[in-house]
Amino acid sequence: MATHAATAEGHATGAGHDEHHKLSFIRTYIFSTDHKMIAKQFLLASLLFLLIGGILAGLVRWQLGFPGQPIPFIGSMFSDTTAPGGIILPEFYNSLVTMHATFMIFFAIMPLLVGVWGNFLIPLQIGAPDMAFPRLNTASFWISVPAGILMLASFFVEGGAAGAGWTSYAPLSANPEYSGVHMGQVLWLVSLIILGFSSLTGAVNYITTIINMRAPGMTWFRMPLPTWSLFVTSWLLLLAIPILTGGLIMLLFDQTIGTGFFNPATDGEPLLWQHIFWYFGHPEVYILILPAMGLVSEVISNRARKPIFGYHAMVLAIISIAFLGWVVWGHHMFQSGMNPLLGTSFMISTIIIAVPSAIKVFNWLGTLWKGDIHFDVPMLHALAFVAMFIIGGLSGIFMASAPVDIPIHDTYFIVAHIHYVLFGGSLFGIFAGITFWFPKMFGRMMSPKLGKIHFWVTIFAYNAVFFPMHNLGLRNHMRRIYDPNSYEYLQPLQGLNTFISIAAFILIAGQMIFAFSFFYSMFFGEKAEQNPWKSNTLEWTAAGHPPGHGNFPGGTPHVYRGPYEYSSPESNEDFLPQGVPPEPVRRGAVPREPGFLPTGD
Amino acid sequence: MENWSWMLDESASSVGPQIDRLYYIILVITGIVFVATEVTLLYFLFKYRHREGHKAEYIHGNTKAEIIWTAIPALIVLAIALMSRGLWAEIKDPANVPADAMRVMLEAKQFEWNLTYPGPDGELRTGDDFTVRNRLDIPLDRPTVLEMTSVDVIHSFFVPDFRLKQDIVPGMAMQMWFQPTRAGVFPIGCAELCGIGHTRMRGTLTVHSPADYQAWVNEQVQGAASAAEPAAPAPATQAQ
Amino acid sequence: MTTEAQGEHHDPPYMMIFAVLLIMTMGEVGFAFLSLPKFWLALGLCVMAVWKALLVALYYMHLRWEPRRLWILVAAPLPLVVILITAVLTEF
Amino acid sequence: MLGTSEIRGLLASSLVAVLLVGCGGGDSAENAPAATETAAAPAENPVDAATAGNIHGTIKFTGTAPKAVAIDMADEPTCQTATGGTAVIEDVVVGADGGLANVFVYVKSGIDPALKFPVGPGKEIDQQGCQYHPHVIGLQAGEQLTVKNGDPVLHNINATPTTNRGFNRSQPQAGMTFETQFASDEIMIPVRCDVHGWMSAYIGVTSHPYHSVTAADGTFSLDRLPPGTYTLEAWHEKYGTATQEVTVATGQTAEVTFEFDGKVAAEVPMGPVLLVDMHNGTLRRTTTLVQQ
Amino acid sequence: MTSHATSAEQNMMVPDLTFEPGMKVFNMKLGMWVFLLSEVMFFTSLIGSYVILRFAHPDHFPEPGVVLNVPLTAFNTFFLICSSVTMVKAFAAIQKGDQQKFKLWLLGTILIGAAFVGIQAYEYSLLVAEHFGPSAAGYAPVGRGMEEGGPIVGGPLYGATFYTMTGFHGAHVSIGVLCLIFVLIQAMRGKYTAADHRGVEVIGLYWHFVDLVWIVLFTIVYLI
Repeated sequence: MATHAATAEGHATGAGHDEHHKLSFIRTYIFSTDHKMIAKQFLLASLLFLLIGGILAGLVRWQLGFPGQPIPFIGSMFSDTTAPGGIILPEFYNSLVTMHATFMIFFAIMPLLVGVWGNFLIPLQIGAPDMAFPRLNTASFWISVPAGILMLASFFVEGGAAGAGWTSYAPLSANPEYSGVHMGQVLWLVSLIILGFSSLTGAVNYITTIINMRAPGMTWFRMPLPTWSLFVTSWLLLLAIPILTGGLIMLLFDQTIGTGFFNPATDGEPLLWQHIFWYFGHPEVYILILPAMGLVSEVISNRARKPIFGYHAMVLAIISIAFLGWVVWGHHMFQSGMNPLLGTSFMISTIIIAVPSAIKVFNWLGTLWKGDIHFDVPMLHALAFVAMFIIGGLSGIFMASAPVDIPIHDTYFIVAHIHYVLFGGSLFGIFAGITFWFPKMFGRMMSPKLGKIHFWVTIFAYNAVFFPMHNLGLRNHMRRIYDPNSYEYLQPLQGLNTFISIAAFILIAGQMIFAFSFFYSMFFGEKAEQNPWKSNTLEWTAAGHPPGHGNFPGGTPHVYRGPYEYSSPESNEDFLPQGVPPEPVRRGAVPREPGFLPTGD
Repeated sequence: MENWSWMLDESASSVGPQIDRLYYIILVITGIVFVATEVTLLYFLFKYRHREGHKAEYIHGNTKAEIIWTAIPALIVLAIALMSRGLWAEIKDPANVPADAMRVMLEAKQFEWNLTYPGPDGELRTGDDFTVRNRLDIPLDRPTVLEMTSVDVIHSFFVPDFRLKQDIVPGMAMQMWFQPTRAGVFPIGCAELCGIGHTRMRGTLTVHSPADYQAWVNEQVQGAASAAEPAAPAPATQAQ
Repeated sequence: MTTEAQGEHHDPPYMMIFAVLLIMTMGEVGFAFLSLPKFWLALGLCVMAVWKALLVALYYMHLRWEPRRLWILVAAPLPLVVILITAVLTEF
Repeated sequence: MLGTSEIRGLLASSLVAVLLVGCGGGDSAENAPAATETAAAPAENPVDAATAGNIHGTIKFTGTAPKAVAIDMADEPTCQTATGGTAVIEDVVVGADGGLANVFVYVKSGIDPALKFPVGPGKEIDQQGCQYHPHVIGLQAGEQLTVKNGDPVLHNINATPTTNRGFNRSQPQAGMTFETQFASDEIMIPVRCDVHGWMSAYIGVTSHPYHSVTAADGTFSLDRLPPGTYTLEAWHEKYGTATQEVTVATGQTAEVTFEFDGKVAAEVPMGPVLLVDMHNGTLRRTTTLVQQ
Repeated sequence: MTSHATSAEQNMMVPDLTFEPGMKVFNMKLGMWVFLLSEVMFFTSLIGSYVILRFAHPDHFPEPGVVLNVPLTAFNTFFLICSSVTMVKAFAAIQKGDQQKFKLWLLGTILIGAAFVGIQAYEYSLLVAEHFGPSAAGYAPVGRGMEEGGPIVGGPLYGATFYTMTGFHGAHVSIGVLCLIFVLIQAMRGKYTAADHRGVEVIGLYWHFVDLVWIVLFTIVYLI
């Protein structure tokens, strides 16, 4: 036992301690092996892609809000094959829709949640000096860079970017004759295959680190919830991404060397692609929400100065969501011609997944109950997450019921639902995370004033954009149609579409406040104290903002209690960090009401 | 907003009212949950906002509460699932396709719906079949079965007023049946992205009274017959 | 508990496993060309393949001597594999 | 902490990337080489007008013409109104005196390859009333083709050549145009609108200016040929091709008559067309190549 | 798990434990196992597609031995199993600190692995010469194979799935050979000792996994 522990330590900490001396610029900022720097690289890169995705969304909304009118200001910059004179062509519109989703899902939300917080928080929260494989971690970021470049480049190749939807249903995506896009689709596929490697290396790293490198005393049930959710998310990544990679490779072969996996002309099965895609795609949905849930749990518990309500239930809910997430993929395919009996089993498993989600919401409410709620910017975003996730979760029940899914499938109801989960959920979670851990990342506080303006603009504009989409869906407005006015019954909805578009432009403009605040605070923000949020978790005990290579210069910290001991009677203050040893003489037993689950000790 | 409503438009097919009923049940349940949770959230935010000298209570959880709020949602969603299950089977189970239905062949291609009707003999795949483009005309008195195929990509046949939607996968023969409940003209759309012309892949579904339907068939058959026999070119062909 | 330490005590029967794998491979090839119904042929071959794969995992990959936790970890994706293939197979 | 210089670099590069995406990219560069090629072509006709002769001719239709098939434009009311509901499929258009219209006639061989002709002034194909005008069009390699949408509805124009580079572009609004050209000769390039299944047109590309499309009365003319013997070919989308030898004497006009008897050709040289076999619902990809 | 087993006091009593006991195997090995799990899913997506396509279109897939050369591949399978044995032998040798034997067995593994790839490439070249390729273009009437005397039996899905699965397996073997060469170079420099030979164990895991995949592939592609 002792030998093994020594080897493990020697291996893991070796990378950290040996490099304490001054490193060159390139090793510090570009090819750094420091997990905190890699997190920042992911942060900047994915915020850039978030912006690009937002611009694409703006163009989509322009076409829907003002169909057939030239794009103002920048309209003349477009080429003849995309938007001659600023008038968006249908093929370009298809590319816009596809690439908006692709950038947002694969290049913005996923790295923002997993790449940024997985890298930044995991070692700090579990008390590890760095990741288990620091160099693999560097590779994880730098593999994703060419993927992003290829995806961007696909706008400039002949035929334009991929235009078969982010789901790339074959055979539209398998045969250039059907979509008019060949090179763009090939680049889309290659880029996602490469990006898969990046996610995979990240997942291997996170899982190994969390399993093997927790500080003494950091037992499974003393792990902070962001780490827990990232651990579970990593498993989803690890096991879902390769499935997609396999499918992408087959689709790539269909597109390039003429195999016929998904091409009915050669007896291939288009439905097989859908199964493979959604077998990845559904866990992917949870990849995009679970880390945000973890971040939000941390912020809510901290800002309500109260232990998280039902810590064990929260962990179990995360795990059961992940497990159930593997058996529900078919609910994306109710109307696809899938075997109806298979549909029934998928419907039941899907509808059951509402339960752990409900548990999480109730536990957040329970955490707020009798709390001492501080409305700081991270807390506002976290509360918005809860409020919006309720809407997104409830609208999901409509689709889970297969018969009700018939009229609303592939309409704007779905668009509303996914944006309530992905924007209202993930993105508010990300904002909560960035504003909460910004002091740890950059040593300065983000401006609370700008943060609040940004928050209120965002929450109002966001609801003005996406809530009416439910109504569009109920009025049978199909998704991904270029010109709703070509259907007579959709013409009365044009006013609503225009309203949504204007709100969307306000929403996008509102994000510029965040961008400004982010970069301004990075250089000119108020200097942050050691533990500005009076948090319990280990990252705030590490000296330095951010801590240097090796994270915990005083040696690996020891952990004595759970992460959410706020307002504990054991402490005179309203928080009790995980790493503070218990006083030699206890203050007496902690009073507990009967029936309360003990947590964290 | 004048078009705002949580209500669905009136349905025109036999399964419509059942789907709508399920929709309204879910709408009421989720509506109650929505209001209850959001109001609780806002109430807590107001009640337990930070005040000087106030300290949060040290509560880790409550097993009883956890069990209650696990069990109740579980029972509700299971009830929804069970209700949905029966209706789903009724709509989609191939065994439930009515035997006396009129059968129409639908062939989807980029970007049109081609519908082949049984001619006067009432049988498909016989010499008197006729094909029309983007028009589905059916009689009111009997169910219709669509035998659907696609020749290129996946299309989705969508009739909002009938609560009908079915993807048509190339290489697969798909069936869908429905029974109209009132006469009228209804829009048909394509709900699955199918390429450049996706937005214009539409048609109309006309439900005739039985007599009108017969008249329409006769009109179509005569038109097809006269088109088939060679004749002198009409003067209009010189339009160049 | 480490494998390094374990290796001293157990000397895994590498050559014996090799012989078993070899014989089973020959058996498989022979079995494949028997005139049995396709179903039994496929079933028999699958059982043999899974058995061989298990032998490799247990002995050559030393899973037999690993802690129980690693077993659980390694078994994690197997249900997912089964779910995917069986569910999609019912489709066709 | 990030270095200031690094952040500046990141910001600058992000801005550039955003602007690039904003532009939406495209293949404006792709047209450039073709344009220079056009410019390099000689401005003057190398054929001596004093000695040149002409070919005039008629395509006669001797069989019984099939009755024109009316197009049901009910789901495109704009076109329905524009055509007054009288639009028909233009595959066989026979004039009052038996002339066959929409036949592409061109000199297949006999032109001295050393002659370099100036590129023609360009032609236009208009989508009007959900039909192509003209239905058959002749172009010289490198000659500019202007594609225009005269309808206030969405059209896409999908050309599927075999040797040339095809295009599939949509034009959602009335008055939209774009220019394109074909680099090498090809008989014939089919053109379809995917949104309106009945719309079709054909483009013939030759490396010289000696091509013509018959008018409603079946007549055509090829002017200013150097004296010599030529192989003339007439192409019809349904009846296939017919060839004749013609000798043009100095300063003379040769008269030619082709006859089509109404027998549908087994093979018509044209690029790939996606056809739907209405009877068994399978997709057939026809590629009948030019036999040269 | 260990949530109740360790109290704060107990933790302070065992100060030599630098990390909470997670998997009780070293990081690299755990990482490799975790990575192999993702490989399981990758091959599942390829093999699963094959199983499903074959189940849906049995007429595309000829009887064993009709198109593919079973004896040649059986011989190749024997090779790969041999390479697994040499790999464990190398591992056993370095466990005992026998550097000479370790390097020899390692070299043997590399040679046999390379031979496997070589034989597979040879097999491909034979098949391509018989016009059995991955593309659907070589098959005349869809689903029926070439009836006009061509050597291809079965449908286009056969070639597509065959080349994709065996090709990606071959790529894995090739990567394994490259890694083994790297390990051999490290071994020449004396990096591995009886006390610390983690690299050998980890690359061994990968190598055996590739062998394991081939066992499954050989059965379902060549024999069923």
